[in-house]
Amino acid sequence: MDIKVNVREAQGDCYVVDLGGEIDVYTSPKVKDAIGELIDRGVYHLVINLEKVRYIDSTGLGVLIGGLKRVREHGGSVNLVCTNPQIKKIFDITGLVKIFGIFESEDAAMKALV
Amino acid sequence: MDIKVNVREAQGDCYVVDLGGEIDVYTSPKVKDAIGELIDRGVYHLVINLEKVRYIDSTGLGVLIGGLKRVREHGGSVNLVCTNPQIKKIFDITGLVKIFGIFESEDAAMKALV
Amino acid sequence: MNQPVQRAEETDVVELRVPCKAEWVALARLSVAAVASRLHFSIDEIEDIKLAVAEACTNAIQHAHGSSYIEIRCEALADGLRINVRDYGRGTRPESIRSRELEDERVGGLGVFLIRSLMDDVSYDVHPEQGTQLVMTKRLPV
Amino acid sequence: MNQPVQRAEETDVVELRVPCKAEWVALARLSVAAVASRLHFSIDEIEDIKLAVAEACTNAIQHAHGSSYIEIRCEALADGLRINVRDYGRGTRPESIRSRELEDERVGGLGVFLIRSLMDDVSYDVHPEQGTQLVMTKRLPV
Ligand SMILES: Nc1ncnc2c1ncn2[C@@H]1O[C@H](COP(=O)(O)OP(=O)(O)O)[C@@H](O)[C@H]1O
Ligand SMILES: Nc1ncnc2c1ncn2[C@@H]1O[C@H](COP(=O)(O)OP(=O)(O)O)[C@@H](O)[C@H]1O
Repeated sequence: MDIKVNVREAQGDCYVVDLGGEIDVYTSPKVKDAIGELIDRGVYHLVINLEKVRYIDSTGLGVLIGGLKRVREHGGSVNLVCTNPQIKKIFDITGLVKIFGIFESEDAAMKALV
Repeated sequence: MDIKVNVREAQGDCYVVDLGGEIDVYTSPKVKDAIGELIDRGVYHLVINLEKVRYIDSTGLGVLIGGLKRVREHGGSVNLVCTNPQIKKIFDITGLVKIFGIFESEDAAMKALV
Repeated sequence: MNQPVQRAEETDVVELRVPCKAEWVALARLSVAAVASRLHFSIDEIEDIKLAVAEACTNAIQHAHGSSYIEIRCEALADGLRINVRDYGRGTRPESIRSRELEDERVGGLGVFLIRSLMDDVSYDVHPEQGTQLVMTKRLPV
Repeated sequence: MNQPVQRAEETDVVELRVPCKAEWVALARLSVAAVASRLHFSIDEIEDIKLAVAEACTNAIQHAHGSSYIEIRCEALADGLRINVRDYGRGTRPESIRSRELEDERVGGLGVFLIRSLMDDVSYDVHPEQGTQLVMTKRLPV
């Protein structure tokens, strides 16, 4: 399964989810579980780092949108780190740039969060 | 066409053919032409560098064997540079290790030639 | 895929049949990307094609209940690549297949929108009992 | 590839049909490698499988005169991968298909030898008028 998911604590009550590989209908449940678990634990401020993601499709986008909706209910937020132009393009054409904070670096995503 | 062929002159009357990419039924004619041209010009001492070759099949092997046969008619020889274990394995199981000089470095292949 | 295509004008056709299961979408994506690369599409265009094919397969997996296979047919055109994705599932009503409104922040509903955005001609042929057929074309830049 | 395979015991089957032309062998290789990778073969085993499939396709292209297509069927077994490569060319006499003697320094004649060396079970089914069918299996290490 060509997906890597790693969750790590950063400053404050903020967590970073590192994703890598390909996020599709087969692999996205693993991403969904990792994000869901964090939220269940009461983590509502998330940075999701997509720098190592080579591919994402609508099931992956759906998982990110689902996560965002859940944290928003608790006044939380999700910021994305995304540098791959093809993946940025997908956030562009789907209009998701307007609902996610999308940043060039983890630092920037983190600063914008808190 | 995922093949790279580059011919360069080395010391003496010896030439190096650098191959890269995948050598198969589609790409091997280009390799055959390059080697054939050299031999037509009277070059009978060849080093063929396979270090950048990711894949070779029987059509590629056939081109190498064909080249060897032609230069041998003129007292020439072909030495190969090959470091990729999968490709070495193919020379092993086909017994071609016995008819080609196969070397770990271009230097070694060159020295053995002259 | 059911009858060999052998025409006078020789267009190259590649056909792939994979199980209608999530774990085979990556294969479909990769194979179609290799076809597109063979036809000299750019890396960006290949990514568009991969995504469109993946969305089509994902819909077959998620909505075409009862389909065992997904069939993907790639036809090399003089000016592009025509891709046919079909399943043999229950199908849907034609009016269900539409791009969502972007304002609508739903979790789903992006697949058809992406397919229509990334490909040049897109048409669906929906048979409630015989499954869904999607034909989409990506043109090579002139 | 002509009739959908739907059996009680659900083995995953992937089928690919490519034009019987040299430029499509790379696609066949890549797709079968992706299937093998999905089935958790090692990198070395995947290289063996790629080469065997390429040799089979190359033979169809070079010897199966009159075949428009090559069909490749990959069947996931509990303990490996069974691959069926068939063409619809003129075929040959069964006795022509044999591994060469290694002492014999000919330019050709390595394809069948490599297939037999790299795969675990190899059998040819040759019909002079209906083409050639090769079935080969690679077993997963126990
Ligand atoms: N192959 C298919 N079989 C049946 N229904 C389909 C198929 N493809 C698309 N649809 C229908 O089109 C709708 C829109 O698809 P899409 O935009 O991908 O969003 P989603 O899959 O998230 O609902 C689906 O909800 C489904 O009703
Ligand atoms: N698909 C095929 N159709 C017809 N003949 C075939 C086919 N595959 C193999 N053969 C026969 O088997 C022989 C041995 O093949 P191979 O070992 O690959 O060597 P080569 O192709 O260099 O002759 C071929 O020369 C050919 O006569």
